[in-house]
Amino acid sequence: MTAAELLPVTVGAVLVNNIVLSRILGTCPFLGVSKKLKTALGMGSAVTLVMAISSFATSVLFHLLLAHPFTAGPLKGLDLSFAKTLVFIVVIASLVQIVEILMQKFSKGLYQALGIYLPLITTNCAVLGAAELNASSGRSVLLSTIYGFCSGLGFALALLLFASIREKLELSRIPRIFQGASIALITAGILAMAFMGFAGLVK
Amino acid sequence: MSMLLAAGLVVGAIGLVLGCAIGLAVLFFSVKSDDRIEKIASLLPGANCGGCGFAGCGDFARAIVEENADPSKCVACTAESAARIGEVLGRAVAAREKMVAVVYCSGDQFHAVRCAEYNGLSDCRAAASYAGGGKGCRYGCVGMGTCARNCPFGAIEVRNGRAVVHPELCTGCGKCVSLCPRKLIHLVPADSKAHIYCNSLEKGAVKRKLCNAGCLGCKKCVRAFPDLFIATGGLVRAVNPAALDKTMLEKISCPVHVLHLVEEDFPCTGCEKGSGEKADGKGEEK
Amino acid sequence: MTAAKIFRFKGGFHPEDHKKLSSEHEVKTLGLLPRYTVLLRQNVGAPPEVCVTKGDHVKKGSCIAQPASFVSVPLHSPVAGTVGDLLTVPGPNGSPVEAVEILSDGEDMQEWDDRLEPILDWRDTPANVLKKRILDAGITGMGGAAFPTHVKLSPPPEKPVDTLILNGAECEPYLTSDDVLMRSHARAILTGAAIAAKVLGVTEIFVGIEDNKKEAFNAMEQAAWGISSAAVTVVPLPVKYPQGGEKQLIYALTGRKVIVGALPMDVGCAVLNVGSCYAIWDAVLNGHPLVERITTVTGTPVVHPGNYRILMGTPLSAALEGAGGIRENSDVGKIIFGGPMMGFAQYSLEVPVSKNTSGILLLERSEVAQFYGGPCLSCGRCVEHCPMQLPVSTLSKACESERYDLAKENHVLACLECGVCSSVCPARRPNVQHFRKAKAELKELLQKEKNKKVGK
Amino acid sequence: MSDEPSKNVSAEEAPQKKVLLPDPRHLILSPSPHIQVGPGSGKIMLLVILCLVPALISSLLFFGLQALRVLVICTVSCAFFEFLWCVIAGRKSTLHDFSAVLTGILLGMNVSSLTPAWVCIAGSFVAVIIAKQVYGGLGQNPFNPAAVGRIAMLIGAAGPMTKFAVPRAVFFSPAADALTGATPLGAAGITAGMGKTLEYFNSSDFLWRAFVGEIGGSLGETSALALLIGGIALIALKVIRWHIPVAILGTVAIFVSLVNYFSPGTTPGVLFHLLTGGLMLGSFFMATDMVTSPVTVKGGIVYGIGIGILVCVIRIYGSYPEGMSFSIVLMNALVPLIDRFCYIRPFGYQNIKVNKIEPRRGEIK
Repeated sequence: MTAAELLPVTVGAVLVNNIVLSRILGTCPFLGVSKKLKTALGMGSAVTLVMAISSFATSVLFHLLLAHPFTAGPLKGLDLSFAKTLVFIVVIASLVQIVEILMQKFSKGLYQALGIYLPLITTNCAVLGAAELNASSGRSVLLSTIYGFCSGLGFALALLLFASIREKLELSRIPRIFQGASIALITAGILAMAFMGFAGLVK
Repeated sequence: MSMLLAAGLVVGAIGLVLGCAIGLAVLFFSVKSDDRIEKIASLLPGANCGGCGFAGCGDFARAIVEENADPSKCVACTAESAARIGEVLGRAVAAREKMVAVVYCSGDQFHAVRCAEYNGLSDCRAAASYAGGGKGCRYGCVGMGTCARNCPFGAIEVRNGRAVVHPELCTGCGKCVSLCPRKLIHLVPADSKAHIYCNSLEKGAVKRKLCNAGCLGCKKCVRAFPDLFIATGGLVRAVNPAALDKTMLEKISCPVHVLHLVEEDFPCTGCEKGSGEKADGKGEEK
Repeated sequence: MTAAKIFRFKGGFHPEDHKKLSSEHEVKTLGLLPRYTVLLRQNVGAPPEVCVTKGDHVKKGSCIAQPASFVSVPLHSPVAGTVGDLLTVPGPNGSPVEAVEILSDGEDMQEWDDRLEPILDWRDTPANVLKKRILDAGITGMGGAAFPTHVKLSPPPEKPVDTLILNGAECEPYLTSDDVLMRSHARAILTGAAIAAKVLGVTEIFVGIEDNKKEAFNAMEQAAWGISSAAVTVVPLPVKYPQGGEKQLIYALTGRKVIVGALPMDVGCAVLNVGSCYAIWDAVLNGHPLVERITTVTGTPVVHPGNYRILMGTPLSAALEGAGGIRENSDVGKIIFGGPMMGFAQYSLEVPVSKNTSGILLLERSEVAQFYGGPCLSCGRCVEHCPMQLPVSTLSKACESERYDLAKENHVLACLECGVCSSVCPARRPNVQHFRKAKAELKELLQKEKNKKVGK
Repeated sequence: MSDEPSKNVSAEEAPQKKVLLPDPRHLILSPSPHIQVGPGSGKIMLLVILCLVPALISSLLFFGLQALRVLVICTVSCAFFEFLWCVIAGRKSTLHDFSAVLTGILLGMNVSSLTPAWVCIAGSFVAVIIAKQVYGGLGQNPFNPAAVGRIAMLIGAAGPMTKFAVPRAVFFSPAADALTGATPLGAAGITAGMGKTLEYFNSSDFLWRAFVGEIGGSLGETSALALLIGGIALIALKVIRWHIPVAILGTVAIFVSLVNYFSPGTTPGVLFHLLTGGLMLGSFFMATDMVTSPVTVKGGIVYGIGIGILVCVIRIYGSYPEGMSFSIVLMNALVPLIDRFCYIRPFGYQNIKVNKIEPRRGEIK
């Protein structure tokens, strides 16, 4: 694993093609949970955790079962790569369910604050997107886990930035028709434009 | 073994394994919660106005279920939603008499005299300690709209420097009553027809100098209908505003027109007494 | 005197002090007026209860109101005359208050009430007798907050006081009443301070004077030699508003920081205004209660700006007439009781002078500050100049959108209301009024919380 | 008459002149500080525009009428859009605080003199409406309007934005091999890529030329001398604090010298980077825009260092030759966080227990 391989995975995932701001995936929790900085931190860490584990699980499953047709055993010659998305969704859903139960037990406050957005991570396209990207780029299991973790970090960074801006906007006198989601979308748009500055950073 | 069957089997196996993992997690870590709270919270108006004395509708719903607080304390919810809450709880809910807020002052910028130019925050509570934003009468409505801004139902409007409550919009949550620094806003039964729009306890002569729309305490109305009006200091208060009607008012014919019908409460376009300056004085219009 | 180490506090600013307007002229005394309206509430704490009825005859300095509780001081008649009735008069801070009306006799009938006989050998009279005299003379702080002096001089046993600080800083622009008092009565002030030190049982006295008042500094230093009973150190302070604030003065002289929400006695200090010390001297050695004070009547519109010895209860119109009224072509924008930074704007000429009226300031309409609450540019000038180093811009925006929980988290309760942030704000925002409102709202919410707890 | 005339002044003593008293009805009643010091917000914006004048003159000098065209279009369209917004929103026009004019001039300085009119107008629309008025006008916007406008133009209309005019030869003979249509930064990037030696860009002749401003590039980016004059005037007039520009320039200098030390040949020397591109304009006029920069001095330094690092990263490693506007907007996004962590501890601070109070909605104007 040379530096040339590692760089696009780490810096690429966090800054250059950030999962939210460049690839525009997972925008619904991005807009939904960024009202308060504390809940944004909670959500960011939850999504990073889920993305790391799900990237690991999905890439293991991918390489074992789906990447190439079966070579041994009774199912010889069976190529299941078409079932990739289905398997990924099932894995991610159950992982999130387990994380939700653990969080309800251990950090009640965060569970209350995240509310509907925690189960929403199951259908969160950022998590599924990371898994799909790993599969299509055919990275090794370790690399795709790192990629999952880093894009989770990218998601958390973008969410943190966005939540702190929205908390500051709480105190400004935004005209009534722009309050709420519209100002959030405009701010996210400007942030995405700024992140395009990193284009070409990683060859 | 056809392709489809194999695929189904493999994915099924993965689903089974993960299902068991979830089952185990539920077994060890589950936490029980009561779902009636959400149901009641959705029935409440959700305006978080605080009329029930709790922090908001969610808090009130929790109190209804856990501390069985009385649902009729919610002033803003309609009769049939109160009945539906009763069904969820399984106990009868007493119907509430509908109350409406009213501002007991008719001294807008055309009637009330200004004693100085005010330059500072356009907020009643802040201006109250600066001689009411330069207004002569120290019982009168400051007219900078703190009640109008904070009314969760948008029922209060400031017109010509005086707050006016629209009875049809007002649900009687009472938030404005505690906000007004001059304690001008009172909750009255919804069907009241006329009031005496003044709150100043000063003597008539003093009021005459500060505002020509104030009640002079001439007690004409008390003499006409002794059981419906009582006089306290320089002011007369209508005891049972619901019993009044147009014919009675003509019979009393209040000299200063401070006793008038609720519909006529909207201020007249202007007469000579007030100095006509805007509420914020000479400072640049904010 | 060894030059004591001076701690410089961060923040504050240097407004143009206009002291020349009134400091050159010599102190004049206002003539006798036919009618005085003495304010009932002239002190922090409970207002005293009236103990005379309409028509009683009183001598100059005889008691007309008894203290209602421990934190309250008696009230004395400024002149010999007959008591009028109890009427409501426009008060200095914007709302009408009660006042006792005294109709004075003729010029020659004025003679002091000799109920309090002078104590000449104060050095060996016991401390509580002296404290009783300070209470009977109705002495309060004369800087801005009229806190009863005898309460300040009796700290609870668990909070020992080891330093007495005299506040001669007078950092407010335009005002020179303390400066003139120090120049003419330095010895009397220090004697008063020595008496207060004896009551407190303190041996260390600091006198803080801003070093733009050279004459006063020299006069106080000369007088300090003669005081044997306590070690008096006169310290020149850097000229910076608000150097005279309690917390800033204590930090400048002793390096101790009064934490947010605490009192000077928590760090072992007591702060007395120079005027109060002079009043203590007058009460103990001459037996005169506090009925008169030196007030600066100043401002460009005034014909004869200067310092005047004014009796309590003199209405504002009489004080202005004593100073020659205003010039023909002057358009007066504001009349202020106190200094331009922390004073109260008045809206009527009937407001009577009270014990903490350190100045009567008239400003032209062009000189007056116009607040129109423009949007905050978060330029940071207010944060840079705030003597308490509070996050002022966040506080101002939070108070503007009525987020008092956010204001409390950012320490709005620690605000001195010194006025620096509103003066330097380019967007002309009324920050001080925002914070004053936030404090009132938070106090009310706290009260509601307490009632709810009691109610449950 | 009392015996000592000077000692006390009785009320009847001045009978001949009627004593004049102010009319209480026209007194102003307002909260406590009654005096104000320092310029208003409108005057501050005017001072910034004044300090931009030397740079304006230099751009007109080198790029002639084309520069004037771009500047006029940008300023007028910015002012027009703000006026239009105030009319639509039904509010009193806020043109008197000159912030729209300032944004227009800064936007004009950020683009080359060959920019077509429609790009300027679109950029002004984004800068004034989307980056400022939508957030509620002056003081409420988290991002610097001029920088957002410039990024929108750079990404939206990449083609017309990268054509640069050759400066008129005023002080030096026309550069022999000046690559027409490319800024020195762009050229340096290409040559470094091709591995050619960069010593021309470090030669004293080129550096003097860049200092005076006779190089290709957008209007405000060329003459470092004029911008320095304006910047130092701004600091002297106490309109901005010196910490942010010094932090930016210092960080760029350190970063570039480190890169040159470890892998020479990837980028020209420190002076080249300081004098070319939008660095001078950005650090003195755009990064120090009070509304979008941190409140405290400590925060300003962190903000400046952040911008410095981002500029170098984008210039050296990124594909865009000029990273100033990107880094300003990125650091503006971080300002709320910086303000949260770089606030000063109040005088005599002790941890006050914080209890939750229900916030009351509603705005006091």
